[in-house]
Amino acid sequence: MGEKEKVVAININYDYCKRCGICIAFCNREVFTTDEFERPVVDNLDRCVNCKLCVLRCPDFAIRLEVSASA
Amino acid sequence: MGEKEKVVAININYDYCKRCGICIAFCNREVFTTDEFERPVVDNLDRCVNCKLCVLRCPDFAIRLEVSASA
Amino acid sequence: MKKKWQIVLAGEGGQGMIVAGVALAEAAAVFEGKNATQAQSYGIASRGGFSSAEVVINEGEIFFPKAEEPDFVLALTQDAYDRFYHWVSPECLIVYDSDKVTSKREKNDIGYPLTVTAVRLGSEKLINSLSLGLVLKHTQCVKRESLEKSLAKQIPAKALEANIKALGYWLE
Amino acid sequence: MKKKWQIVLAGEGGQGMIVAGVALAEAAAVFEGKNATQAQSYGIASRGGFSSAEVVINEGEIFFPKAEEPDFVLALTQDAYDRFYHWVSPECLIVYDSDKVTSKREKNDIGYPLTVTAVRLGSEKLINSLSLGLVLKHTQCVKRESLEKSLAKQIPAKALEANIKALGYWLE
Amino acid sequence: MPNDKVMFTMGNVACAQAALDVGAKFYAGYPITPSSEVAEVCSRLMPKYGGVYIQMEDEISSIAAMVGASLAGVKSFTATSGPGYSLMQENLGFAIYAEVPCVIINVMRSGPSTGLATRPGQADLMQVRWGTHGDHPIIALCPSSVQECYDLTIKAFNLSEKFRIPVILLSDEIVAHTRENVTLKSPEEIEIVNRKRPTCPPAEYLCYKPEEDGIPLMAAYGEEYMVHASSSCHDETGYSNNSPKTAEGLIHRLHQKIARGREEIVQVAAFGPQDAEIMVVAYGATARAAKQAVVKAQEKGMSVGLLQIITMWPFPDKEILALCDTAKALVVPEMNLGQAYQEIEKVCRGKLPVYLFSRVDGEAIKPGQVLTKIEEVAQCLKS
Amino acid sequence: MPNDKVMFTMGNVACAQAALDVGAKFYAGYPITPSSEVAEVCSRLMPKYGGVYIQMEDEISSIAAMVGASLAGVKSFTATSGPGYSLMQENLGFAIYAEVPCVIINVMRSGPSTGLATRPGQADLMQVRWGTHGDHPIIALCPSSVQECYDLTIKAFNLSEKFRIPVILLSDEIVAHTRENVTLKSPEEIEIVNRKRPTCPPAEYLCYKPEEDGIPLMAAYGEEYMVHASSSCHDETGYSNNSPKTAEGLIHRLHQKIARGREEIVQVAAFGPQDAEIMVVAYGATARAAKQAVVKAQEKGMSVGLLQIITMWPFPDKEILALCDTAKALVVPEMNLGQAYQEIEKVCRGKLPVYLFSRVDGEAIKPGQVLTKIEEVAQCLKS
Amino acid sequence: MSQKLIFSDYLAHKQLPLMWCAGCGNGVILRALTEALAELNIPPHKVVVTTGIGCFGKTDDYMSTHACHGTHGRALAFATGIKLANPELTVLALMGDGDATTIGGNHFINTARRNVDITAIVANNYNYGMTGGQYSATTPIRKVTTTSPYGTAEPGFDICELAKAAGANFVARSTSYHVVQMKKLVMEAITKKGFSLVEVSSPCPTYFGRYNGMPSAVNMLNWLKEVSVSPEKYQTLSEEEKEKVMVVGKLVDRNKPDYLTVYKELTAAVK
Amino acid sequence: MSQKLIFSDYLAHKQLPLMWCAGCGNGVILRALTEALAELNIPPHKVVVTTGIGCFGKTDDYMSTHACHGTHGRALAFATGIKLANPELTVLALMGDGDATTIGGNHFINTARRNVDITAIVANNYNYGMTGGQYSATTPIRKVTTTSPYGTAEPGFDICELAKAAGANFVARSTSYHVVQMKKLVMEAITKKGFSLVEVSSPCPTYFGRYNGMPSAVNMLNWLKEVSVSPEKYQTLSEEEKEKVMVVGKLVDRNKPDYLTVYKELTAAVK
Ligand SMILES: Cc1ncc(C[n+]2csc(CCOP(=O)(O)OP(=O)(O)O)c2C)c(N)n1
Ligand SMILES: Cc1ncc(C[n+]2csc(CCOP(=O)(O)OP(=O)(O)O)c2C)c(N)n1
Ligand code: SF4
Ligand code: SF4
Ligand code: SF4
Ligand code: SF4
Ligand code: SF4
Ligand code: SF4
Ligand SMILES: [Mg+2]
Ligand SMILES: [Mg+2]
Repeated sequence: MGEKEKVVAININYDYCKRCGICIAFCNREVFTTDEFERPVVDNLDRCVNCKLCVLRCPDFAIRLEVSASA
Repeated sequence: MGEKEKVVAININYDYCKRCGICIAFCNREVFTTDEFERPVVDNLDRCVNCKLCVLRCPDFAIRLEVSASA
Repeated sequence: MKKKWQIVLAGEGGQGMIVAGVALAEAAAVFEGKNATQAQSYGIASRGGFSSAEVVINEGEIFFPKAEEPDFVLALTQDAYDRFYHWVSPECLIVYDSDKVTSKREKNDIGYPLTVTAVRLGSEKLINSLSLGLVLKHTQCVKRESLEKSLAKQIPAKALEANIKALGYWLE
Repeated sequence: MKKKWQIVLAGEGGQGMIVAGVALAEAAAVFEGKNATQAQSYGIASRGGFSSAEVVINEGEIFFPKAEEPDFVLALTQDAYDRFYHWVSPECLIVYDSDKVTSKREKNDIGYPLTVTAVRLGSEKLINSLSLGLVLKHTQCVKRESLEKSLAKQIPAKALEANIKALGYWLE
Repeated sequence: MPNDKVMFTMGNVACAQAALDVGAKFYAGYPITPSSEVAEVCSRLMPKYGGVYIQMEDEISSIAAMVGASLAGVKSFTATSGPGYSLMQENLGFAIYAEVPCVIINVMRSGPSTGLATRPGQADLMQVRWGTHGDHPIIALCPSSVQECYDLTIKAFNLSEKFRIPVILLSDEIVAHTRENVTLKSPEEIEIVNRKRPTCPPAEYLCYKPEEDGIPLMAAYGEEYMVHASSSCHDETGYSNNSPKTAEGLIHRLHQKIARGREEIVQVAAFGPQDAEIMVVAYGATARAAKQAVVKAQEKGMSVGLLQIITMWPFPDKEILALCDTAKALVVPEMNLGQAYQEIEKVCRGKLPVYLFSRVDGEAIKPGQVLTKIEEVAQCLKS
Repeated sequence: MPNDKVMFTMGNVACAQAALDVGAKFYAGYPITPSSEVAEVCSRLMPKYGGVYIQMEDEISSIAAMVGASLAGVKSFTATSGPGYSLMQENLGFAIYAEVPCVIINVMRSGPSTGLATRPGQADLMQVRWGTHGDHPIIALCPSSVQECYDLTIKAFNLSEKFRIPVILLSDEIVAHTRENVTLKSPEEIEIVNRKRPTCPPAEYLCYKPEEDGIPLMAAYGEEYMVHASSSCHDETGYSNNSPKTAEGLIHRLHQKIARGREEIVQVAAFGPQDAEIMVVAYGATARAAKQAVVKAQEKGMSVGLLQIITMWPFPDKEILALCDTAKALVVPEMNLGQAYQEIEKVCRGKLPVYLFSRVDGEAIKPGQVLTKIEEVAQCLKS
Repeated sequence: MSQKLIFSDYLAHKQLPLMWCAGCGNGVILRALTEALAELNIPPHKVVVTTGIGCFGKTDDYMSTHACHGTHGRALAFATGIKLANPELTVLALMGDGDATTIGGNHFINTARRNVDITAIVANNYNYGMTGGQYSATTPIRKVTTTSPYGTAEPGFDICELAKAAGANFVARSTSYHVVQMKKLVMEAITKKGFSLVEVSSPCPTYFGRYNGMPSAVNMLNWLKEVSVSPEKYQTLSEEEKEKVMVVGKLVDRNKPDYLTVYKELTAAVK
Repeated sequence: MSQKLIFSDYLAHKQLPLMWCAGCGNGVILRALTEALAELNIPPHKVVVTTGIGCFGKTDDYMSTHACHGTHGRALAFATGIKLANPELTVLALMGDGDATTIGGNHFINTARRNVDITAIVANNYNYGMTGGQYSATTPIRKVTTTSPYGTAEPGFDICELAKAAGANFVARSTSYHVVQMKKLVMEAITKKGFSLVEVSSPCPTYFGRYNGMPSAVNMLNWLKEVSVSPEKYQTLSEEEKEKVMVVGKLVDRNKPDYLTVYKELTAAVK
């Protein structure tokens, strides 16, 4: 599963997000960048390889990947 | 020290002795035997090699060796 | 016969006074349908120090389960003897182990060579059955058969015969 | 000038309201020789949840060290606002962070864009000094110099300049 | 299984047997004189009754395991004495706050501290009432005979299940180690109360929502009724909630549910005339000495009766107050410096004099001593 | 070192500073809200004062280490709150029984159990009196201001050294975390009491032989005066002794030494007229609210005064009884269900009515609430 | 339950957002745990979490399973009673390092020895987060905390070594960085009969991090990434190198029978 | 003190005879300990023994040194306070297996970790002698005790392994049979700076022995003699053989600085 699917959107729940910066720092594909309040914003959705690490590493359940099967 | 001295007497304090039988069972030289109340009595003083193990193993501080320097 | 008995079996931890007390009380309560209670005093379990069983046997209700005014005290050690002789009533019989205890009263003190007799009968552990025999001998608070039955409950099968023998030692 | 001030700085854990409260009270007690007390309410330390500092400044003795009848409330979150607006006296001024709080009173409520201003000044952490500036602006309960001195005691040297600037932001 | 019959045994054994008979299936404890026989009996019999015995690493974990097992739906208990009971104080507060039914058999010995570990005492009454921090209610029952050990252990379980509160069976070394006949109850005779269970659809269940009697229905871990037990202030869902209203409501409810059940919980026993001139008030082993003393005093023609306190907490204040109508004085013998005495004296203050007979040397109070005190008081009353 | 000067700080810091100023050189503790600042200050300052700070693995070991250090001759203390204090009960009994001077700062929060961990409460009064098993005396002092935190901590150490008993500084979350000015004492000003030491030849020293005041002279481990501290019943040598006489003598002596020192130990403070019609009796943070209320009531022309309880245990019964001569009613505001109230009511029963104002929602009692209660009571008195 | 469960079935959604600080490792563990439970498809009502007091001890408030939020340090003792009373339940003890090895150390070693079928998850953040960052039994020597301003004078426990010496059946260590591994280890631990431990090295940026040169979660995760080595790699290191790293992975995996199995066997004949 | 001290200088002669049962190993340990103290020539008034509650916990009553006979399981916590308050003292914590590893297990591992300069001597008789022979945390699995009439369902601790994992500087095991070795190990333990442990396998013929086929002290000493092997010998055994023996001798000997040394170093600059 996982990598087989394509990520069509990365949703960040800003009510949950505490701006810890983890997703930004540790996405190997540099998908995220920040806004003026240091919140993560998706910058390079295309680079995302659906590794889900940002989802699992987010301490606040704030990231959700929207995928569409690409198989 | 120790083995150099000669044991001239083995005193058993019967007020302390609880008749556990340890001294009797574990003296390699079989120095002790028992009386009718199962108390240890010195039977073979001559065989004693002053190893002091009975003294150290007696749980009740009941055995005292009397030694005279033989050097 | 007396209606109420207050009996104390006193010695030191390890001498089996509590087992003896239980046997005595059970003889009355279970095998004779009387009221009986057994209470105990003890120091640090199983290692020397004063230990005693108190048995109360009564036809009627027993309010206080300890021997407040003993009729009979068995004392196996000097310490045990010393704790009782000065306050029990002059009528209270004190039976003591003459191998270990020095009597201090003029009347109603009786010594038996309990330790030596026990050893001679095969083991110092028999001292509790010997003691029970003396209770029977001097009080008749329960029947011998009852006591034999209750001893059978308390004492391991292989040691029973010797104990029954010890019980009878001073009764025959 | 008012003799007694009861001031509440309310927000959530981590916003530095307690540090601000201490600075304010120390400005009065240490640097102006007045009587002052500072008390606090907080949830589980350091992680969100309601947190507030209460400062009482008085010329005379302060019996009760909490703000029973606040003259001034600073509310940085809606929760903080909601805990006060309905029971403080109509004269009590409520200053709130207009970036986060919806006002519910007709009178004596004043909003300032605290969060956005703090971020613009370089860090959200400056919110506590901005808040103190608003206290000064609306109450004059202590002198600005005193507050600058006491801030210097509370705040690490490297952050001090930015904080002093934030303190003055709405005063100039 | 040994039921419906007479057993000649000691108080501790009767407690254990009662627990098994009333359906306890979990015992967690740490041995301590003079309570250890309870553990020993359970280790032997629990498997026979399909339950589990476990010896924990200390009393803190013993009470914790007991509470855990009870939350998992199993009637649970433990036994201990002063030092162990002191260690249980923190988790006892949790059990009270989270309303976990369970029974603690506390066999009093002579304290404080290690004290006289094998001697009797009655000096833990006030600790049982107030030992853990925070305002809290408690139920404690004091047996004075082996039969009462049996009967009151059953009552302890029933009250704990009904009111969802730990109940202390407050025994003492004398009662615990006295052997006498006890009549056991057969399964048909025995009254068994079980915690009230929810019947609504699981999704609607709120695990700390009280019924009209102030007591929440209780489901067990593993059911679809979700249970959230918490030592923190919690609302009806069981989840943490710090609001002042919730906090106040909870504390008040915990007290009120017991206050409401008072008549059912509070038990005293009359012995002899209850309108006598001198009334002895006693409990536990001391009540036995008092009975004997009362009988003797009556034989001497004195007007003396005994009120035995069975429920120590909540305190039987009404029952004691009632004595003030007819009695001229009360006598309170106890193996402490006057712990029940002070409660009794408070009730009777200004109404009649209360006399304490206190003994704290690790020896039992004797009937003769109580009698002497009665006679002294009678003398006082005359002059 | 920061002495002889005014400090603007919170109650907890004042306690720690007082302990250092009075000569404490050992702190062992386990952090808990709302007491942790005491530990934090000690960890920072102990080395400056030549002492040792250690954080133990729990509160059981914290009190044990404190007791050990005190027996080794060093003034020692700890700080905790309800849950931790509950865990200390067993070893507290040992400290009392072995007569080990030490100070426990107990900062009350809102219980029971974890409860509202950051909110104030005053519901541990009775636990402080009765928490450990067995009959035992205790001393407890309640500060109501940062200054009193400082002064009473000093007093706590002095009483503990003099009477050889653990003293509880019974603070509360409000007092502990309120910052205000406190005047520290200089080394010259400060009154320091140290345990009385033996002067006889070492061979003659009996470590638990009381002086005339009932208090044994105290040597330290490591001296030629041999010290045998025991949790078991012990005679004058300190070695175990189970005789009833020894047991009784020891329990009585422990109580009598405190009873004898009562006048020195018991402290109350008067605020406003003491012969007013309505007297408020309060302690800790609540006394602050009461003061404000009394002032306001006076402004309204009412006859109201305040008696502040400083020494909670032994209870100031005489001082409260004295109020009954002139007052018409007492008002007791407290953050619990009436723990001091019931003691006060007991003293006053039959003499005058006592009214409780109780708050148990984790919020501070406000001056206005006390005032309202006073007004209600005034109304009652009129009608 | 025939429907496949997902992580969010184990969350108490009403309680979100989480109250933990920004970047706190606790949420990461909660995520891995709920993912693990979902993958094992254990219905929430068959799960009981027992928690202590502490930041991580708040976890029960975010979960939809049964919960026993008891007293500080006693989670394993409550868990023992629960498991023995109803062996069908999946019982998880969620503890901070203070809970597990400071105040609760005795329950930790004795539950491991007894081999009760419980899964312990320890969020080791090397300090007491909840009470403001004091040192705990796992704070490394010389590290600064609120109560060791000059550095901690005591070495910290190796929790895994302790569990191993005490007798645990399964012992593993992971970190908030190694999220995929963490989830797998948690699944294995839950599946394993007997006592299992997963220690998770978890950032407390607010205190431990801030006092020791790692003020942000990102700093702390970088640190965890750097010091972690696998058990295989660890074997190849010199003693000196070993001192500087942290082994991450499965450390003990044995199959001693659990308490209840032995108890049942020994008492089988008793009736 | 210029005169050479002998064992009896450490005895409280008035308290003799000992109250322990016939053949109890406690007296043997007391003998070895007093011999060791004498040989080290430490004056009695420079020695403090802290004891818990138990048969072995009664040891203080037979000694002429200073004593703290505290509560059950807490001997090491009292000892910690004593040692830190007066580092000149020789502080010995004398504990039963219940004291040390059951109720007191947390103090045991944490004191070892902290490396406080205390010598712990544990008389391991595999049960609670004092309260009538119930099982403890060291009772071997399946052995019978008063509260495990069908056999104990839990494995017992290896106390020495536990101390090692916790961080003790010195760990050794001896038995009441190996009296000369015991004395030497106790001397080494006392001399060693930091936390040291000597576990002594010690007969309780009255309970553990009687319930498990060794009713007399002689039976028990024979057993100890048979199962004991040296650490060197142990290395050569197969895993299966290892299960059946008990290693006796010095097991850990390291020189990590003790608590007070580190504390003093870290705070040296603070004034
Ligand atoms: C008996 C007791 N002592 C102390 C406390 C205070 N306390 C609450 S949480 C905590 C430490 C938490 O540390 P840890 O277990 O590591 O969890 P963390 O907060 O770091 O996740 C302490 C000391 C308490 N609640 N109960
Ligand atoms: C808090 C507490 N719980 C229980 C006891 C009862 N108790 C006294 S000694 C003991 C066990 C002793 O075992 P151990 O430490 O192995 O010493 P031993 O008697 O075997 O030498 C127990 C459980 C106690 N004194 N205090
Ligand atoms: S799924 Fe992987 S690649 Fe995609 S944003 Fe998250 S971390 Fe980056
Ligand atoms: S990891 Fe989560 S909480 Fe942190 S910045 Fe990214 S979305 Fe926000
Ligand atoms: S000294 Fe040695 S040889 Fe002599 S009697 Fe004793 S054990 Fe036997
Ligand atoms: S070893 Fe000691 S106690 Fe045992 S029989 Fe010999 S002399 Fe007596
Ligand atoms: S204090 Fe530390 S452990 Fe607690 S929530 Fe904050 S970061 Fe997490
Ligand atoms: S019970 Fe066992 S440990 Fe205790 S004295 Fe007797 S033999 Fe020794
Ligand atoms: Mg932690
Ligand atoms: Mg043992």
